[in-house]
Amino acid sequence: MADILALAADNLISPIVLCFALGLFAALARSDLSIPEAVAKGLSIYLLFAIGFKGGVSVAAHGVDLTLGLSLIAGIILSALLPIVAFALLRSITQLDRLNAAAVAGHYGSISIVTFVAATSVLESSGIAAEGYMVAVAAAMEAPAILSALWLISRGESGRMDANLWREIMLNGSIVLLVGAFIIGGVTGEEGLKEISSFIVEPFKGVLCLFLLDMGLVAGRGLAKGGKLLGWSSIAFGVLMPPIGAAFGLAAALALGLSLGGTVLMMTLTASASYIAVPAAMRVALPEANPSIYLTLSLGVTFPFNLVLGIPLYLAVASAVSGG
Amino acid sequence: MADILALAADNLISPIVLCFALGLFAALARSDLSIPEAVAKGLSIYLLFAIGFKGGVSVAAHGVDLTLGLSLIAGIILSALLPIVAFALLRSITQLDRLNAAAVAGHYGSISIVTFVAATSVLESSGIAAEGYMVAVAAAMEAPAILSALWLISRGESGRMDANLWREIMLNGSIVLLVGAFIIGGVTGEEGLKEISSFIVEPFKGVLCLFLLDMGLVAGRGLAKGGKLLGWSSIAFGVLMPPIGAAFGLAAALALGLSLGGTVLMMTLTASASYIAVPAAMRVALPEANPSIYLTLSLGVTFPFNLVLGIPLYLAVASAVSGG
Amino acid sequence: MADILALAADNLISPIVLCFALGLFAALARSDLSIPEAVAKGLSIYLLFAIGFKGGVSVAAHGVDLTLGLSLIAGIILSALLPIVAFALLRSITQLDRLNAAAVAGHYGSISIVTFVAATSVLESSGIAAEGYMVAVAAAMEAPAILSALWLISRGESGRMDANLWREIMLNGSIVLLVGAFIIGGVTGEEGLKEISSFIVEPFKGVLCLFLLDMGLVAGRGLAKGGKLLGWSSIAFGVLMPPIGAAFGLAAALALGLSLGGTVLMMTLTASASYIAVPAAMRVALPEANPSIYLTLSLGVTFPFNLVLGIPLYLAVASAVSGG
Amino acid sequence: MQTHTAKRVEITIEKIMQSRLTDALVGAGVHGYTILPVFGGSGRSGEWSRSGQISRAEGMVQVICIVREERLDALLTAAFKVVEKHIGIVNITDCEVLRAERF
Amino acid sequence: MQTHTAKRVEITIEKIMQSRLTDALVGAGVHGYTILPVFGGSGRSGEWSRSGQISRAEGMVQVICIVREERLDALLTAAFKVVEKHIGIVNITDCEVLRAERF
Amino acid sequence: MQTHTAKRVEITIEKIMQSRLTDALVGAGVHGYTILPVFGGSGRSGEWSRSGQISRAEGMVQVICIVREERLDALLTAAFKVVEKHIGIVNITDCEVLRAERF
Ligand SMILES: Nc1ncnc2c1ncn2[C@@H]1O[C@H](COP(=O)(O)O)[C@@H](O)[C@H]1O
Ligand SMILES: Nc1ncnc2c1ncn2[C@@H]1O[C@H](COP(=O)(O)O)[C@@H](O)[C@H]1O
Ligand SMILES: Nc1ncnc2c1ncn2[C@@H]1O[C@H](COP(=O)(O)O)[C@@H](O)[C@H]1O
Ligand code: NA
Ligand code: NA
Ligand code: NA
Repeated sequence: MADILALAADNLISPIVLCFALGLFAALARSDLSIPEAVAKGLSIYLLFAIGFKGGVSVAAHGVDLTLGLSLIAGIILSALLPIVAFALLRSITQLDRLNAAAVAGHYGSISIVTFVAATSVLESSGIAAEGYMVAVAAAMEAPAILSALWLISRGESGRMDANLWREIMLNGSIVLLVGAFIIGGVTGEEGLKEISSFIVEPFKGVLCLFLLDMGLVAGRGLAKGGKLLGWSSIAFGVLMPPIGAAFGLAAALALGLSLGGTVLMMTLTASASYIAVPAAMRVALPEANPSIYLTLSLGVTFPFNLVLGIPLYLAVASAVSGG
Repeated sequence: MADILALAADNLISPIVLCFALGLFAALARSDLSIPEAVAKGLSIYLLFAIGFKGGVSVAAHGVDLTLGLSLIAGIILSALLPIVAFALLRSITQLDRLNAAAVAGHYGSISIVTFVAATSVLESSGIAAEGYMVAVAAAMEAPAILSALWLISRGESGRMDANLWREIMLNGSIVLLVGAFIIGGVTGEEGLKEISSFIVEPFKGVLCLFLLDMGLVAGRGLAKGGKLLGWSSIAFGVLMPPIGAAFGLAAALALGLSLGGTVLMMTLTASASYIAVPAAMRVALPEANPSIYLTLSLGVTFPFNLVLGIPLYLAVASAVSGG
Repeated sequence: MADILALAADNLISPIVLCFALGLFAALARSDLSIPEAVAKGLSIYLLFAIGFKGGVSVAAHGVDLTLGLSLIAGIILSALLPIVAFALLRSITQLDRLNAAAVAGHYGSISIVTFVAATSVLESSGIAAEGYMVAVAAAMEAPAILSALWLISRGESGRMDANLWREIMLNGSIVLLVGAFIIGGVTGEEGLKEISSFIVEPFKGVLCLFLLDMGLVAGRGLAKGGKLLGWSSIAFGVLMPPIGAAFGLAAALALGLSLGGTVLMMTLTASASYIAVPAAMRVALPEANPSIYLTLSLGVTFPFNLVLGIPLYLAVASAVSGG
Repeated sequence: MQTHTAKRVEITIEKIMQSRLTDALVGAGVHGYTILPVFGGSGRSGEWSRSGQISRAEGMVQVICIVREERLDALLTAAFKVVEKHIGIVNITDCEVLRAERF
Repeated sequence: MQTHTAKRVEITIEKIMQSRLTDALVGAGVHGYTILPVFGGSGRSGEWSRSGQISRAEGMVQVICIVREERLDALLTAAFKVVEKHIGIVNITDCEVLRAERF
Repeated sequence: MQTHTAKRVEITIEKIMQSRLTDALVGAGVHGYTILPVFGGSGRSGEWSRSGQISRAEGMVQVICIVREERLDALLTAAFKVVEKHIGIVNITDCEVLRAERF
């Protein structure tokens, strides 16, 4: 416990978390500070490319094994399963109607890549290695949750999903870039990394800081606008669901025999909630659901929770369990 | 004197000044070269974040002392005082009416953070250290001049200022980012810096080059459009006011007992003129004042003057005075 | 031959080529992956600035000699001459009418700076030096081809060209930035480079990767849209013309006595086709010509050909000829 | 100058629906349209702005179609099917156009 | 399709005045508007463009409001108070809208 | 509020022609215009979009001029000379303006 607190305290004063806090403060104080949309998108492209590439290089170095395939399958199952857990929890502790509950639930099966990146960076600071292919697991977990959410709503009914939407989800920019960079990293290996490491390795953490500044701004503006919509029970869901998800992730990681680092990342993935791919799909397929609810919960409540408390918690628990 | 000339000549062929000159040339030759607005804003966010962070780290290393507080107070007083000096000078040597004179005067009490950054970079090249908290002084000097300018116009009258504008000025993006990064740097200290120095330290000067290219483009296009509006007397003001401001800054720095580097930075702050925060406030509070006049003077005349001649001059004078 | 294949294979799995392939794939699979326009423009500004600056530094180090002037003149002549060769080839092997043939021909006399940059980066990986002033040759070759193309159409007639267009072509942003950075690099030399090398040297290849990702996206979307317009004969032109151009470049390089690296770059310049400066000029001067034809050929066919096969081919041929 | 009467239809809709809308327009025989970016706005669903938006998915666009009067109904029917359940607004103005062969 | 008559008000104004304008609109009971970015323009105060602007403070935006005719005067009065001393232009067009319940 | 009748001319044209168009407008005595960025569009020359465009040269803009009726013909004549051979569309709407002294 003291360990967790020390870790959390350490984490709290990392530049990354402080930058997020600065953005949050600026937004809530109604400062006009903002990162241009194009720049924010550029930063996220950089992060996806770098994290994917490094994952691929690491797989190239350690070789492909059965666990990779099993981890992918586990990720897909978890992504499809967790919305059902989330839906049940939402329906029992909050006032949300079926439609909005399903929409929110979809977000919690899917993942937040920035939370994943933040966890990676905490692992690195602590000198803990992780399976490079966790990046591929992250990509695999983006979409299945969307199907679960739509299934929760339209059991029997049909027509929520069309071929276009299907393609948009599977080939959304983040997935293609992450998987593409992963493959390129795998193909070019250490040698490829050497050529571009002063672009994707050294400045990585600094770029992440600026990106989290933007996340803080966006989360803060979302909270200012959508916060009133959330009852206490919804907020409770937003902080309860991550540890529940993480417990599923922990179980899967233990079953798969992942390393300590891999376990933390798997827990982080299951604990995190999407705020890019899933909202976009929901706007198309469930336009009647209120975006302010699911976005504010995912980005305004769960994201900060994971960033500040969740990640150190998952690390502490995984260490304890792995007898570390 | 020979020293000043040598310094100025050296400064003249630094990549930073040459990039500014390139932008100026491109704009005056009506080339279509341009840096997208979003990228320029991204570069400025980078510069503010880096300079603030490094200032905070330096304060963390050297500790907080009384001079910090006194310097902040001195900065605020100078920012509020200089518009009155500038107003008197403008009314005596130029034809500008009260309204436009007050608007211009407000710009010269406030500061230009890029000029400050350029001075920092000259100091670094010369191996001269400066108080890290000068960044905070810069932030403190942004706003008071605006109040002085409005007071110059509306003595007695009222209604120029509303609560909204007040908040917009105090919480404008640049101030929040600069001060926020300063605090983050102060909290995380050397350790935080190590994590992100390959992002905010090593590439800093190169980013500054591109930013000054954009400044040159913008200044050049302003001159091409607004240059005809400026009489010779206004232009004379634009090059006379900086040394006058710098003299005030020098006096304050000596009184405060700042280091050589701190003295140069204080002189640069008082010598420089705002072209972001103050123009925005003036558009809201003094819409009848002509933006072409104050922007062209501040960005087209005073900024290049300080960049090319002013900074080496202030360094030379400060060295002479400090018996260096 | 085995050598060429080995080089090509090596080139094929370089991060740069793979990033281009990723972009191409994403576009053809209709993924929504995209690099914001402002970011893409920012990346290209970075590349132009870096490549120009480094060229200038290298000239400063090695001194200016007669070959520099002669190479510039050779570049200008080649740029003006190749459209005529291309026009003859187009009219004999494709169905294109005079107008579209002339428009396409203009593109092949001019150059693609990204192809040039990619060649530079292949040379660097192979440890082959090249004349720094080839950057200036590249700049000099941008415009003459446009005049040739317009002459091909309006022989006798007049009025295609006005003073405005003339200025726009000669002072287009890319030329001004490339030449300006070249001069700044020349003036500040090694010392200037040292100050900003962690911005323009170390991360260079990584930035190039992201830029080629965008090129792949744009080329792929162009192919998806304009590909149907191109008959097989046009596509044949798109892969035949580069080696023909390269042969002219080789002859010139031998006559000038360029180094192996310089020869490869000269071949690359003559082999590459413009997709920025020339299309813009054609939209103004030849609005009746179909942009889908010339853009798809230049960017969708010739650019990938040069990137993947052309550059290693030119390197192999130049090595063989120079007896290396 | 010689002009022709037409209708100017302005459809403000979520970006995510843009390609669905233009596909529907093309399906209804409307091949001419122009798409403008939107910075922000406010309506029954509340306020949003590009810089303050909680997700990059939220943006809107404005699709402008100039059509001959006789095609208006087909256009509106096609557009309505797409926008029906979604937020946004559709307005129609009378206008004149140059170069009638172009639309 | 069933449409309803309304007014389309287009206000071109400095970005710095945007929130003051929309606050005034909301104050006048106008909750629906769309904001378009502006690239550049020209008027009595001269020419400006986003790329050539001497300060990032100078940009403009276009605020478009679709309102029922009976609200027009309240809207114009509210807007006028904000734009009065500022540069910009306000124009009003007759239009038809779908989904009248939305505005 | 007091308004004045005027014409709203909307010209959608390639960005590369923008300065040629505005020069022609100024030449015809039209000093007031606003330029909007365009995301994408479709017409007889096919479809294009800012993100999918094969070259950065391809973008379009929308130039909006509010003019007094009596100046309309001079404006259209000047504009037509520029757009004649180029892709794009020109439409004109009746409108009312506040602050007639401004245009
Ligand atoms: N009356 C209106 N005038 C102009 N734009 C509107 C109006 N109502 C809605 N909009 C636009 O449509 C979007 C969604 O509106 P709504 O469907 O009412 O939530 C808003 O954000 C505005 O951009
Ligand atoms: N007649 C007009 N037509 C279209 N836009 C105009 C007109 N007059 C002014 N504007 C716009 O309003 C801005 C300020 O105009 P002004 O107040 O006349 O200086 C210009 O930069 C244009 O964007
Ligand atoms: N009927 C129309 N309605 C709206 N915009 C149009 C229309 N026709 C053409 N445009 C615009 O003008 C551009 C060129 O059209 P075109 O000259 O027909 O190829 C298109 O990409 C659209 O942006
Ligand atoms: Na999850
Ligand atoms: Na000052
Ligand atoms: Na060529």
